[in-house]
Amino acid sequence: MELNKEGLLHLYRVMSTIRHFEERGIPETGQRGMSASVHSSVGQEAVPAGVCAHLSNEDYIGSTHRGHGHCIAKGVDPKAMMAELFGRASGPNKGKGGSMHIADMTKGMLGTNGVVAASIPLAVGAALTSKIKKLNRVAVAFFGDGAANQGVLHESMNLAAVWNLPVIFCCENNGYAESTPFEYASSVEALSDRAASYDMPGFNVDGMDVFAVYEAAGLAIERARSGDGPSLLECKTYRYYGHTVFDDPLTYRTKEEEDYYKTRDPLKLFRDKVLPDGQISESELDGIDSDCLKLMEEAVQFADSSPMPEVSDLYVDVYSDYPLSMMKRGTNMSI
Amino acid sequence: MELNKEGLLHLYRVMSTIRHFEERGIPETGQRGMSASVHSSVGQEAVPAGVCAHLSNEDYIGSTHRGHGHCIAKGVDPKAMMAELFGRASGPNKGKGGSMHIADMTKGMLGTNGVVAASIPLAVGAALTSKIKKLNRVAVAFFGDGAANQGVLHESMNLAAVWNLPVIFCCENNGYAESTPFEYASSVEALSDRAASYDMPGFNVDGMDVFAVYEAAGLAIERARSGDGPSLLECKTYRYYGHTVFDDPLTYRTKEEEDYYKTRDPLKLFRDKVLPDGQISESELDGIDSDCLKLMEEAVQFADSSPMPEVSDLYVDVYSDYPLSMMKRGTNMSI
Amino acid sequence: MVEMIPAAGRELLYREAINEALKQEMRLDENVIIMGEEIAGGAGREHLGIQDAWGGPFRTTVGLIQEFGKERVLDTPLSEAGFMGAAIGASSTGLRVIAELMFVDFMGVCWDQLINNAAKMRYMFGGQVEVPFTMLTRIGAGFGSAAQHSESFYSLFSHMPGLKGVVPSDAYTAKGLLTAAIRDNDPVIYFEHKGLYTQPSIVPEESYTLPLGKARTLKSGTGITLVGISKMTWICMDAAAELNKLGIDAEVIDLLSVSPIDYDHIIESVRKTHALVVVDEDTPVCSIASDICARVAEEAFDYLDAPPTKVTAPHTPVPYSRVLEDQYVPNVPRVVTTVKSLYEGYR
Amino acid sequence: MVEMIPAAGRELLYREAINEALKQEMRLDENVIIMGEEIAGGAGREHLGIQDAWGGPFRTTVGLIQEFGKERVLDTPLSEAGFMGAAIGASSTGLRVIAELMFVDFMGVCWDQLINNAAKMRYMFGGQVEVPFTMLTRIGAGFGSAAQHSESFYSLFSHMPGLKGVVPSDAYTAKGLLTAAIRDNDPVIYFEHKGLYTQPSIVPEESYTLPLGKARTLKSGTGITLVGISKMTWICMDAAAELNKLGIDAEVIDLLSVSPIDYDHIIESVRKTHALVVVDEDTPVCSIASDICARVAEEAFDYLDAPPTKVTAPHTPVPYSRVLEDQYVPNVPRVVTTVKSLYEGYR
Ligand SMILES: Cc1ncc(C[n+]2csc(CCOP(=O)(O)OP(=O)(O)O)c2C)c(N)n1
Ligand SMILES: Cc1ncc(C[n+]2csc(CCOP(=O)(O)OP(=O)(O)O)c2C)c(N)n1
Ligand SMILES: [Mg+2]
Ligand SMILES: [Mg+2]
Repeated sequence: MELNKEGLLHLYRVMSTIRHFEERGIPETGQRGMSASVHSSVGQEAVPAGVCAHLSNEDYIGSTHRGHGHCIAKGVDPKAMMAELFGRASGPNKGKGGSMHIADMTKGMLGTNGVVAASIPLAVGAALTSKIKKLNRVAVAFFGDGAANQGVLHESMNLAAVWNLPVIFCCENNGYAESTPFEYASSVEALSDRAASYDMPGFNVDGMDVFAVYEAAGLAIERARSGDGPSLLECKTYRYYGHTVFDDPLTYRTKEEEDYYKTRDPLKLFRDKVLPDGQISESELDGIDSDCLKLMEEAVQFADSSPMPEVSDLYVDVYSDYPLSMMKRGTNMSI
Repeated sequence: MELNKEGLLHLYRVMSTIRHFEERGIPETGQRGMSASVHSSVGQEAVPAGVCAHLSNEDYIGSTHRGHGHCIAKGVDPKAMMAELFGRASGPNKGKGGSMHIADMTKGMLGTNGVVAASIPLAVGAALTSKIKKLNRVAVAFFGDGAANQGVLHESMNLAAVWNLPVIFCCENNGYAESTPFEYASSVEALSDRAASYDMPGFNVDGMDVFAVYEAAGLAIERARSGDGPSLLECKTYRYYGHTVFDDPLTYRTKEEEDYYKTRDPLKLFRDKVLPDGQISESELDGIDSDCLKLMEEAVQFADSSPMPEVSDLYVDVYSDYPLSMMKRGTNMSI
Repeated sequence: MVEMIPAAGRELLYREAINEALKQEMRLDENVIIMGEEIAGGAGREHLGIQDAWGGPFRTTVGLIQEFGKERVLDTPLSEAGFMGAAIGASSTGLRVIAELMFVDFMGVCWDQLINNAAKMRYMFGGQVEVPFTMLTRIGAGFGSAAQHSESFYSLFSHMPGLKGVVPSDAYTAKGLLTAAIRDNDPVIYFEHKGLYTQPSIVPEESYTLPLGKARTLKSGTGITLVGISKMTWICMDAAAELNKLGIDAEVIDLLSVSPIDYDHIIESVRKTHALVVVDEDTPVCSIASDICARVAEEAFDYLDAPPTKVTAPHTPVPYSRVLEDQYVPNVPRVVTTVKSLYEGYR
Repeated sequence: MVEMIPAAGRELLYREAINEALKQEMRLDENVIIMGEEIAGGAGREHLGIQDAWGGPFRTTVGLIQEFGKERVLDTPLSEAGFMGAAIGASSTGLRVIAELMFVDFMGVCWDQLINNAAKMRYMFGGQVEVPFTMLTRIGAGFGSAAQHSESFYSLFSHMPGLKGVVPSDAYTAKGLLTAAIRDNDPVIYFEHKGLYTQPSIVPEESYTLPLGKARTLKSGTGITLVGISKMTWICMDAAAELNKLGIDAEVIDLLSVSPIDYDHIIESVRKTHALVVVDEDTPVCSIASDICARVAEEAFDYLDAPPTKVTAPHTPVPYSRVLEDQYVPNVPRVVTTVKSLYEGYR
């Protein structure tokens, strides 16, 4: 995607959609008693928006427990996502997955994932498919600063480098893994420096600034697409809320820090950078915000009016082919 | 240990013992039908000798499938080791472990290990014990170039750095993981460069030269002992034989390469460096070699004349406390 | 020997009982340390006045860092293989480490350390080492957390020679079994159930241990033996109350340990009741429920009037949507129906 | 449907049958690729004239790289979590990946990828994805390889909804089941037994599949049902021959699949023979053997004349010394003695 007017509006729309989805969808999900494992990406919108602007539906991403933003940026329908959060059959996962497993194979969205770092090698695998089948697709593995300390990341980065795969390792460093500060848990100041361990380029960018993300991601993705192999992209960002809705982040971080990052809000930064130029007007952006507000209203209505899965769906899609009776055999299930 | 005459002779004796243990013990083990999982460290003697020269019985090491050298350098009795290889009750593991699990807790030898990289975090744990109990001990984790691509190494190095533990990560880079060349499997040329990912020093030394190993290990161990935390030490070395006795290494490497490394044989290099000095005579070293030859003769005899475990030992030492009947319950064991 | 059911006294929540056991053992033995993700929280931020953010994701470790300091209460990076391995290594060199795996669903990232080191070192080393390592973890579905945060994988651990495992069902057993696990010289996996944290029960103030490997009978009866595991014990108790109304006098056994499994206790009961239903939240194949049924079938064959039977989750991952998850976990009606049909078929 | 036992024809070794199935499937479908440690060997050394060093640690992948090239035959770094995860990711995006875990003992380093991704993606994603992934691995004790290279952990895989598993017992089933596994659209774990590689049996030259989830009867009999798993099938056959001499006519079933388990086949047999012994090289608790015993106890309760029984390894790690290991693995005398004592006790 070019950053012409249309492109700029697209970036803003993606960020605003994520923001509105989280702000509306998470409390609504909570009200429906399904919020235990829902993680807000408010504050982090610039990363998925800036990265996915370079991707088509054919490209793949692997995502995390904090993955609504990735889904939206990759083109997954927010209405369907809302339905998924509400546990409805009209969700992309038919209500079987929920927030931590949203996938949409038609959009190259290989799933949010509840196990930290577990989706990273899946993205490497998608890149392998592209390479072997000569599809010219790239894959992006999103993960957090906590995930950076999981062994499978190390293995995946080495493997991608050895096989020269078109994959971008995109770390959303929001400073915390649950309540554990990044600087405590990590032995390096910049995770992007770890790229050197795999002889790949490391980019370190301001993850609150969608333009910075867009630019660096563009380089990394272009590199991958032209056959020059993987990169590591660290985006320094921030989550405004707690790890889940249940925690009070002020037990482990300061108000000052929160306030500071809010001055660098990605939507605000976007406005600050773009509006002076005159190409785009404030009211156009306000218009996008109200579109998004409206979209979420529709999404909630769509989700609420969608049917629940049939109880018999419990047994469906465990395998593509397996005797149904074996799911229940010896269990004394009542359905 | 100081490198005075006594120290020098010790280094040579350790290397010669390892050499003779492997050259005699492995074929003898094979003749007793127990060679499937025995790995020779001939060619690599300088690394355990040079590193362990800085360690006492109180310090800990974690080792690998190719661990006889580590055991010997750490002071484990070669006779008992031979007995272990032969599956005898007089082995340090009472015949239950064999080559890949030799341990001697009285010597701080935390076990050779059959799972690649699995002993690395054990050494980190031993370092943690030392730190918490203020024992001033250090721990060394030995591992290979193949192991360097296992995730648990990454996790262990980060953890050791974060907790500032007295542990040395000692990579014996012999150029191969089974038949897989190092340069194929690793995305960096020098594994020691990966130290930067954990903000720890990385040393890269000629692992055929016991003096180079001794010196670098000394720095790393001194650092650890004085509370300055972990280091990564890569020793470039070579194994003369195949991965096990069953493979022909010329299927994956060249005769030239083998010949080159043999010109850099660690025992020969030692002689070349030390003899011109005049402090130590050729016959002293030859004397050590014949001591070692004799020792292995005794070891084989000791092992052969040692009793096998009692069959009932099968059930012993699974737990410190567990109903014995539960080991057999529902199995229809005949003993 | 302490009673398996306390008579009277102070009540604590399950979560508090765990916390009390941890504190008492850490006071008693300075070799006991604890590590895990968020077990204190906000680590390294003392300069900001932050010492303890959470006290554990389920607040079982609250107050530990204040009392025992950050050398003995260690927040870890998100590196389960690394820190479990380190915990095992430390446990084999003089400490007694308690390490927390936040949810049992994540076992796969550290399974190698558990099965190839913790479980086998003692044996492989010919008895040279003891590994007094306790792993705390959490099980249980029913919270809308979907397939990767709701498992009850204890059977996989039971399968492994060298590991022990306990499944406390209330605050009393939570404290007694945790104390025993910490004092035990073998690796013990301690399975906390997410659905029990806020349940109160009588818990003596002083420390006490409950024996590892022993089940307890919560209700005597002669009509059928119901075996519950962890929270399923209370499903069994409620089912027993329902069954009573139907004239069926069920005996309810609370398994408490998943390794060793107290087969003798169950078999003794079945010899009296002549029928068995095991209620297990885990999936059915190669499960503890099937294991117990098999053992009873073999060792109490001549006493059984009806086939040994189980009520379990189906052979599927845990679904997200409530309408599906509600069906997933065994419940009272399923147990009652199963017992009734056994009665109809065989009595 | 192909026969479960071939009548006549060319013989191949088990190892060669695996190799042939791999080659035939890779010829048939260019989306099939294979990866693992040393599956070719000497990777990246073409300039030294090295293209294929080993063809797999047990020579099951010999010749593949010559025929299919290094894009489809990938030696991997020693990173099982990484490459299994990549294999699963590739299998869900258009390839059919066969990936090798050198020994099943190492499952712990990649278990998370297997259970949380491969096994659950299809379900969690509401059926949006298929994961035609095959993992080859090896089982079996008896080779002096001690506790970390001798396990037979299939029960852990059977427990997991979303995975399938097969345990071929000879060259014929090795080829037919591997072909089926590769063509199957679900993750299939293929357990090779180290002790069978050099065993010959009749193997048709053309490709064929054997059904996943189906057992086969190798010998009919009326006196007792013996169920063997992988190599244990041959222990059962030999035991049956011994039992014959004692006038006991055993039926021998070769399990072939560990998920789904062909309970129906076994139950049908037990309805005829009225007795069951399962012979399993794995340890006993929460094992396939206990699972089958439980299922038979429940579903063939009224047909059993004797308790469903098993002959297994003990609940210990695998010891190194031959004198111990010889006792560890089930053998013919143990099976015979077990059957005899069942006969004495119950007939
Ligand atoms: C393997 C594993 N360990 C622990 C957890 C529990 N957990 C969920 S999210 C999380 C923190 C992740 O931190 P980070 O990677 O920085 O992502 P963020 O939440 O900040 O987006 C933890 C510990 C998990 N899901 N998986
Ligand atoms: C986790 C794991 N994967 C695979 C193996 C099989 N294996 C044993 S040794 C080895 C190669 C190890 O290479 P390296 O670490 O370089 O040590 P070296 O043999 O060269 O001393 C492999 C692949 C194993 N034991 N453990
Ligand atoms: Mg984070
Ligand atoms: Mg090597």
